[in-house]
Amino acid sequence: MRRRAEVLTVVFFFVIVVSLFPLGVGPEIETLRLIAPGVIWVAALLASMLSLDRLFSADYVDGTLEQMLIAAQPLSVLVLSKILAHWVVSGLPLVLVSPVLGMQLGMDVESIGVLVVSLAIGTPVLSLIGAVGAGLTLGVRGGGVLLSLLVLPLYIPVLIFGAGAVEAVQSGMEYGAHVSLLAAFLITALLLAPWGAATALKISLD
Amino acid sequence: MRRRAEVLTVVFFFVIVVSLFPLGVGPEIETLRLIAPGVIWVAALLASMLSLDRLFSADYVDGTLEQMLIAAQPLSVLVLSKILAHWVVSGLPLVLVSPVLGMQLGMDVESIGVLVVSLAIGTPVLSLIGAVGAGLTLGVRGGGVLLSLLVLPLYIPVLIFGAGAVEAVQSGMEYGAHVSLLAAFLITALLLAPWGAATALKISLD
Amino acid sequence: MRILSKSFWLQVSAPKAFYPVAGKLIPWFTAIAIILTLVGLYMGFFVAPTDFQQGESYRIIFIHVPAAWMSMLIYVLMACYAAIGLIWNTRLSSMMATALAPTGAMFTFIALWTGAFWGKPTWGAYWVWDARLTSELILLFLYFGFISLQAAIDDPQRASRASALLALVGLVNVPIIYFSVKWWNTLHQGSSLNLDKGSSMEATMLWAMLIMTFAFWAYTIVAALLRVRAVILERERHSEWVGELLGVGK
Amino acid sequence: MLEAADLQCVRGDRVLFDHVSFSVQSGELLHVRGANGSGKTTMLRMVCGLVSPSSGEIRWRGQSARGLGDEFHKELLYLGHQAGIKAELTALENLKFSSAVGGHALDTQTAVAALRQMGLKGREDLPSKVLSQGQQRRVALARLLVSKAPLWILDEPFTALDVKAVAMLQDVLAEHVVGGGIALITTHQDFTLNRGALRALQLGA
Amino acid sequence: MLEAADLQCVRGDRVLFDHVSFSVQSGELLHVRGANGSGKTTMLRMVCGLVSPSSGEIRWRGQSARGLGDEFHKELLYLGHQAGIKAELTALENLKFSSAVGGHALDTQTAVAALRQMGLKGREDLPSKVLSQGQQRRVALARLLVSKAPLWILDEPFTALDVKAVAMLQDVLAEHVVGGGIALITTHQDFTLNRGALRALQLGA
Ligand code: HEM
Ligand SMILES: Nc1ncnc2c1ncn2[C@@H]1O[C@H](COP(=O)(O)OP(=O)(O)OP(=O)(O)O)[C@@H](O)[C@H]1O
Ligand SMILES: Nc1ncnc2c1ncn2[C@@H]1O[C@H](COP(=O)(O)OP(=O)(O)OP(=O)(O)O)[C@@H](O)[C@H]1O
Ligand SMILES: [Mg+2]
Ligand SMILES: [Mg+2]
Repeated sequence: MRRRAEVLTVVFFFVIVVSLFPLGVGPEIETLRLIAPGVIWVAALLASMLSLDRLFSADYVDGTLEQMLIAAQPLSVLVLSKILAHWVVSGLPLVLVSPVLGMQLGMDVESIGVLVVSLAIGTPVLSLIGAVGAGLTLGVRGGGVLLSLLVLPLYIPVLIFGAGAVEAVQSGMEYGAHVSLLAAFLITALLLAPWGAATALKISLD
Repeated sequence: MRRRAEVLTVVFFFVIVVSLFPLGVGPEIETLRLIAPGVIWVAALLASMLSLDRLFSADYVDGTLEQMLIAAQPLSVLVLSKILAHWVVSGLPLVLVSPVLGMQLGMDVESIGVLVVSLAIGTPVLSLIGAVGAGLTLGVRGGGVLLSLLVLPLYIPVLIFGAGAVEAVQSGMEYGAHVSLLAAFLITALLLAPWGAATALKISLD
Repeated sequence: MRILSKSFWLQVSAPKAFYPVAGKLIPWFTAIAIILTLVGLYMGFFVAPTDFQQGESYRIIFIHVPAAWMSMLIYVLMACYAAIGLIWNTRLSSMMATALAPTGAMFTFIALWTGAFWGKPTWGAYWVWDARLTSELILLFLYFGFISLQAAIDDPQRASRASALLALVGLVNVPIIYFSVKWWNTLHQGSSLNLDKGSSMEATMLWAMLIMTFAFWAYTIVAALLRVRAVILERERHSEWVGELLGVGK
Repeated sequence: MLEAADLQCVRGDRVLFDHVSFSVQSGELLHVRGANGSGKTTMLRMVCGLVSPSSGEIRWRGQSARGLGDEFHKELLYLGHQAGIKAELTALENLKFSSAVGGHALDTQTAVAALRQMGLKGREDLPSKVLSQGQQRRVALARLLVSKAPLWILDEPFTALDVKAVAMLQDVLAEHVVGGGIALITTHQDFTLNRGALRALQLGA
Repeated sequence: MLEAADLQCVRGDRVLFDHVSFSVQSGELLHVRGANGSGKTTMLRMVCGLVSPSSGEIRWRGQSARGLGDEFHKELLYLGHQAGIKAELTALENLKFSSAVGGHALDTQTAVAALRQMGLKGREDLPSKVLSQGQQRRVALARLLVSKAPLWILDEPFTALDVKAVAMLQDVLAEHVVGGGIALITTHQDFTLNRGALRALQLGA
């Protein structure tokens, strides 16, 4: 029930961000199509960030995090489940609505397909990387923005390849390379991020 | 001192966020110029939202808010000062760096001027509106999200006229109307929001 | 052969012991830095021939390239120190990481700035959103992140451990910078120094670049040592030896 | 001086308390007693005006407290379960901030003196989040030493305090009462006042 | 069974405690005493492995606790100053959630039974933020009734509890200890154990 509300907001957020650009760009469908992948991908980054600082902070304040650290199951598993939850509310919705947004911005079917794939592979990476940042900035002055300062630069490669894949297919080029690089990111992140985030949490609670 | 660090971080944040778009959209300067207003205004919306749920929640949890309610000076004054503080860290930095960002995105001098003006008038409105939402959703189940659900729709007009003004001057049209409408928003918000937020707080603490 | 013994390093790597050692090293490296810089600049600006297509503007390369190299190298070095500090929590290595960050940021900025300056004549634009340029910009942000995270945490122990983790995560960016010219068709020109098929550029140019690089190296060492001494005093201010050093009777 | 007339509080679907009336004169301390959940905190917050009674009213110097508004708040000092300590501020900053919010600014040496008296010497400039529970509590209680408000309302002031601190707080309370002040407090520890008039109000069955 | 060997803790630039050693056998309760800020909480968190000692080590059944890792955590129940109660969850949800995090899921009737025993009958489905301080504390303590961990580490378990609750908690502790368990607790209230061996460790001068 609470989840559904959250997902709703995120979707809502996307629609706003994406519909803000025709405003600036004007209705020329040509330009719209041109910028569509970038816009949608940036929206993905921002959405992921918006919810990031709420990833651990509540548990930190009310002491649940301590309990997780001394729980019988390994911390990284608990962290991974939290990351998953974060993706479900921040990433997944975008993957689902992206076809609509794509059409709204006049993308053709094939590019939309690639867009969805790239988002499906890319957005989990965002949540994974973000978790590490969230762990590091826990209980730190000026947390939220510092967090984004740390995380956004690391998001950029994902953005480049994600948007790159779609632009490639739009300009009739080969996009496999981009997608497989994204996949590589995902695997690396899956292996390292939970451990990294767990370490970060241990550090911030010591 | 701490404030200054915070503002600096926010400035970095904006620079990064705005740097994201060229990465996603591609380096063609004329496209960038077209989307620039949308981009920068989205950044404004984000910065405001990112810090909104932290506007009262900390004071709520640690009991400072109770103290404010029973303080000798009227609540709305205290609230207004908090709103001001929020704007200083979320809005003002953007107003200050927006010329740089504008150049980065290849805007001409006149549009940059309008951009700065629209931001200077528009961002305080965001903080003011946001405060009411923050007050209402205080300590509510799934707060942060509900907050954005309440606030985003109210932000939209500001964004439309703010970005609209810049886009108007870019396409050589009349922009005075947009700006004066923004000003009207600001005045109304200044008159109503502090009182509204104060009432909201009283309600959520009873 | 004391140099090779482990105990020797353990001794030296104690801040108390390292502080005077650093003090002794500084003047030497300062001298080296100054001399190499002068030689390098002379070779770069007077000995090296004028480029037939770019004219004189290409001479920026003698600042730009070494700076760019250092920006990446220092980051790697910083990350290594930080990692050592994180794993074996040796105080000194964390301090070294802290001391290196600002210099790295500076060289990154120089690379960006000279590059942008160079871009105008060659590409007709100060800035293009090209993969290499962007990744270098990210490197700058990573340095900023490292510095501001450390500034934001009160407890120095926690601060260095947290920022160490950040430095390690950010390490992924370095290969991206280096190989960007290979991976994307960038405006930026590719590596002209490769180990397999020698170098494609004039010998004097190459030498000038290498000498400048070593000059920057020496400068980095000086700056790092100076800063690390300050950091040591700041963090160990309550230990007796610092007390004696500053003549504050405990 | 402070009167509660026939207060009733309804929470959700249960009547928390009903027909509660009392009046406290200056020089008296009212100890509100009762089991967990009997409504002590709610009662105190009601007196402060943070909770509005479903019936009955609070009178201060004969006038309705709600009507007096800030007039009443000026004379009131309330410390709840939540001490209102900000983790990232130092002890000193916290004390200054809280009394600034309360309405009167403090100069540094007064604040430092108060903190010292609360046994926080040498801790003034540590961020509060590294302070121990009891020390944070002491930072909050330091406000009592610098306050001129005649009406003190303290919810569980003794929690997390060690024996010495408890004793000194009891003295501070006695001083305040003997000096013509009024205090409403709750505590589960048995509590005696070595000077001044101690009265008790029992809530709940 | 639980041994601490020559523990030292440095916080910021001050040595909080040094050369602290103790060993607790099953059937014993160790009451860690000391003034505010003497390092009790830090000590307990150190035993849990939340704070790493600057020197010395913790041993459990003869092996290093850090080495044992989750093996040790399985046998450990820690309740800190922060009860880990989520304001928006109900009492029941909280109990289930916290013990799920702890590692073993609870079925509803066990949980409800535990809450009833803690005197929260009829409050099971209220969101915890409307519960009184003491009631929230009780929700947290309900975990003791459903836990099978031999090692209990409780930081100020008696705060905010009324007299009845304190008595019943003391019984629960006695039961646990007599049943071969171990408990480390801190409290500023004077504390007696009606059965089982009570030992004390004094921190700070
Ligand atoms: C802000 C803009 C620029 C940035 C951030 C930048 C960054 C870099 C970096 C990081 C390197 C070292 C990487 C390596 O060793 O392969 C490098 C090398 C180099 N850059 Fe740039 N650069 C910029 C602009 C330029 C421009 C405008 C030119 C001239 C057209 C240029 C020419 C070179 C050359 C010749 C090298 C040496 C390549 C080699 O020999 O390995 N750069 N630059
Ligand atoms: N919405 C609600 N529905 C039902 N009961 C409620 C609701 N809100 C509050 N309550 C009850 O009101 C009481 C609040 O009591 P209060 O916090 O004043 O207790 P207290 O006397 O301060 O207890 P303690 O000694 O634990 O601090 C609790 O028993 C709580 O269960
Ligand atoms: N960074 C730091 N610099 C200086 N002192 C510190 C720092 N961090 C913690 N301390 C001190 O360490 C102590 C922490 O003590 P701890 O919380 O364990 O006390 P405690 O015995 O639990 O006290 P209480 O009875 O109030 O709960 C405090 O005295 C605090 O001032
Ligand atoms: Mg209460
Ligand atoms: Mg404690």
